[in-house]
Amino acid sequence: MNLFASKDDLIRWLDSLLQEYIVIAPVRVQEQTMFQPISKVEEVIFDFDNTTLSPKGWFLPPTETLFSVQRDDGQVELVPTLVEHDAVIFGLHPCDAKGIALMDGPFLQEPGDTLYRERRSRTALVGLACRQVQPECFCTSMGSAPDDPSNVDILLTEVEDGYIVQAVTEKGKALLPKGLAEYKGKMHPPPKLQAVPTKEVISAMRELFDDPYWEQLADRCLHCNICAYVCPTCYCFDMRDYTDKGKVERVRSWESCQSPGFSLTAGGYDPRTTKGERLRQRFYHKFLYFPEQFQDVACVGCGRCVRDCPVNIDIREVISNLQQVTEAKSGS
Amino acid sequence: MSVEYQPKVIGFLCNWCSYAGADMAGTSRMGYPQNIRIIRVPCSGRVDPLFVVKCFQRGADGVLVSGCHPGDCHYTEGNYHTRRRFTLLREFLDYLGIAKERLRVEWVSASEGRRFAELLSDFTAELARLGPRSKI
Amino acid sequence: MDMDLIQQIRDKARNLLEKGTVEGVIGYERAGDGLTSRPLFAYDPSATERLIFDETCAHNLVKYLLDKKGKKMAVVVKPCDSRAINLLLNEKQIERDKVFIIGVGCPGMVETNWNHKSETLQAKCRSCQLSKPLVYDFLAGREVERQAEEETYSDITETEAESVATRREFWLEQFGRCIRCYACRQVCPGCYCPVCFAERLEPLWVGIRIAPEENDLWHTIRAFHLAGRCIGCNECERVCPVDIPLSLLNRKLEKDVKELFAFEAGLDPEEQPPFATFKKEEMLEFGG
Amino acid sequence: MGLESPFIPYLATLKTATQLTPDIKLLSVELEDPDIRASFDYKPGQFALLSAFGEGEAPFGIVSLPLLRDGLEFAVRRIGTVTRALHELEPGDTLGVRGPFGNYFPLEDYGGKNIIIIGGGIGMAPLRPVINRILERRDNYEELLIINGARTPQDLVFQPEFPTWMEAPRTRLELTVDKGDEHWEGRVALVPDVVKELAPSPDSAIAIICGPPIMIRFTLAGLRNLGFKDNQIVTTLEAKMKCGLGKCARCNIGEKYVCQDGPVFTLEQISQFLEQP
Repeated sequence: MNLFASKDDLIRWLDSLLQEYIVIAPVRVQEQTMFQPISKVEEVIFDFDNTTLSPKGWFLPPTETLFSVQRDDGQVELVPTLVEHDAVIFGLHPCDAKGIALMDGPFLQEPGDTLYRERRSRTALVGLACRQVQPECFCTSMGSAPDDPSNVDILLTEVEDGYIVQAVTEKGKALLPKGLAEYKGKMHPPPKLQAVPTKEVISAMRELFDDPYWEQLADRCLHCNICAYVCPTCYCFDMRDYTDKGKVERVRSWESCQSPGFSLTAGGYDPRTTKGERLRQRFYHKFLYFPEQFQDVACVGCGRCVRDCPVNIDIREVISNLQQVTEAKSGS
Repeated sequence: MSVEYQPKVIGFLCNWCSYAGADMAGTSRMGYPQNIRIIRVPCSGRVDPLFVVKCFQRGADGVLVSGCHPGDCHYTEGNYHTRRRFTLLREFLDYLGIAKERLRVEWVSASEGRRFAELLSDFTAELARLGPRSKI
Repeated sequence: MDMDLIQQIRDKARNLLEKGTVEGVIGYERAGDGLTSRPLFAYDPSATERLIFDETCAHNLVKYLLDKKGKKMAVVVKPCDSRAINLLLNEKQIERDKVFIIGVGCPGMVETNWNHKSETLQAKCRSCQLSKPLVYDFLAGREVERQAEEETYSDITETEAESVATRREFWLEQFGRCIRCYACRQVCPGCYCPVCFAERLEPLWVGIRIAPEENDLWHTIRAFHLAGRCIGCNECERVCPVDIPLSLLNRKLEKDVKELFAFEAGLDPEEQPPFATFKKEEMLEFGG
Repeated sequence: MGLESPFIPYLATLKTATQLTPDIKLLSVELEDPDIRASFDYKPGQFALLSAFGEGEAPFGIVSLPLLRDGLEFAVRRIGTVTRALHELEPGDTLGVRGPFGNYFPLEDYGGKNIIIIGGGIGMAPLRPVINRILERRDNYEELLIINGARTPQDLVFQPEFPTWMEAPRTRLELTVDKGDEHWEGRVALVPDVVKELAPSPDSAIAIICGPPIMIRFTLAGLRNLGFKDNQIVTTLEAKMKCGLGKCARCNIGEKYVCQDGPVFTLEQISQFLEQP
């Protein structure tokens, strides 16, 4: 049963959530839209294109302390970081919710990542269906949809005078305020998106590994980390100790396969030395290695990398180029 | 209860003149503020601006770079490069919000023990007047 | 679009490839959005038909010459980008006889994002005084009469007029947004150290934390390493995904270097850069 | 609350540090918690991540055998920041251990076979427990040939053990160096050349090799020339590893995660990887 909340209902509800939870919601920061913990409901923006960074940072922060090292009289104690608060992420689009579901693959597989798992189980996801899509969006080609409720606890869909409220999970039901009326209006069809071929190409990935295409594509690649850091599913990280004024912490931070030194060992050995090999890793991890391990492609079609790549390496174009290469190969 | 604020100073002193000058200040018991941690470098020209920025990042209140007087460099011209580099760096750090008074570049010869002691007292007093740096 | 200019670029590029004068041509093609542009590497004469040039071709293609060392390449160069050629010649990073420079007369670049093109000229173009590239082997199009505003550095002087504390707060807020994607470094024609200080582990300069205090060190040193070397293409600011105003750093140094040393990077490949030289009788007020 | 974080190492004490070569130390490490010490079981070829607190973590093959309960041993070559910090530890100091991780050499499957062990430099480290396990169960295996190479005589890693290895039944230890010194009377030759010269037979044999990439490349070619099939050649891969848990994706090569799927692979398996290490 779908419920209905007026905009006032929604704001009152958010306000009440703020009393009990950390609420992470899209806010404006300078020219950016970011998911950030809010202190009051007025900060929240409801109408936005995909945020600059995806909400993955709540579960895998750009930087976090895994544990700190305390020394007392020669005795060493390792003090783990604890997750202390329940949280609600409000307003995430279905593609971003799918991104989180995909990250569950590596982080919840045994041995589970304790911090990730704690945050995941103590965070409720309140999704916001997309009434509009952007030219860079292609979620429907990646197994999601602008109105996909499958990876959130509650899905909100904006209608003329308020929001349709779908409680998807028990966790979502428990979070909702009492007394919302049933929604009896009509459902709006989700906006349409252009299709990007995916499945056919994925099956051909193995044959394309040594294709000169990768070096050609990498010619213009700058090997910055923008695509990986804006991506809702890129999850590579680095770990090192951080010391400051005698305080020692083991820290992990985002890292990307495009970085120099990503696969370089201390002994000086690096399996990937050319630009093409580095760039290829990004696409193979998304479209071959990840699916082999977790049965789904590591792309949700949010379009952030398309939007932000300084040299227009467009993942959709890569997929269709690969399709052309495959066809040319099978044709010859 | 008020603990008197003690600014933390890092001093990069060239081996040939300024380090010897500091040494002289010490051995002749001229007495200078103990807030300084001295790092001996072969030449003031060895001091990479990165060293200075890193000191500030890790909580130094002031940084002193000191070498031979222009014309007296053991390597002939190292300190002329120092002069150019740090003239620009002081401006730049000031622009980034680290007051230029916190970075001093001084020429101190091996015989200027007294001058070293005096300028350090002066520097420390100035830093005390500026007060602790705001977080980072 | 100036089709005449584009045809000249295409003809020249085709000619160079057909004759084998160069192995490849680095130019611009239309981006996937059908509106903006992106770098194109043409190795086959047929690919030269994709070359374009218009007010969206902001990328400084000179950076790519560093990836193609040892190969003879042609590159499409705007007047501002030509300063990067001079910089890299001065620093012995490229060889003049390995580069064929297709210079272009430039109408100025507009602000663009993927699938968005504004009418607004980029700030660097509003004060650009160059009517044609400083160095080229072939000039496509015409010299452009410039009615440039004078570079007054008004935004810099405004920042300078603030208090030290206000500036500190401002910059920490800006650097606090940084996600250390290093796009500013990767796009910069002056950033080519084999191992960047930011990646160096011994000694370790930039800590692993992506946090304001580490980002602050990164941005301070990134900018300062380019003091007297930044040629003002402003690509770093254009590519920054979180809009950190990097030109406020680069142009502050540009302004000070001009005032202190009467030097501008990339104007003359033979001129000694400010940190490679000195005058004995200068800055005598400095130090004791 | 959930289980202990898999990122938190066990605390351990450095018992002894023995200089094996000018840049390699043998660290003998004891886990502090007696229960964990008793349950910390591993096999030759598995690795652990050692923490030098203040620097970070790095992966090392465990070079001891589990039955020797007096400690875990690691051969650490000073090569970067973590290994420098590990070298600077003194007996009694605390370090961290996470593991054991990865797969191992399936020595049970090699019963009744001739074993050829080929190691170069620090590459001998993961092979040491293999040799000692074979010697411990000597009757299970046929001939054992060990070819151990290093740059110079003083870079040969496990010298104190050479007499034991040489005196073991049906065991031959062949040492070689790239460059001798005034005391060296042995071979001066590259490992691949020694393999060629000794020409071990591929019949009912398994070759286990580890060493620098260039040595591996030429040794593989030599073994193939002698008629070794790819499934008779086993190696342990070096890859960038950070988490050891198959999460950080640093050691991802092709469809494999070296920290979980490896580090031990046959050449046959490696040749089927999409991306070649």
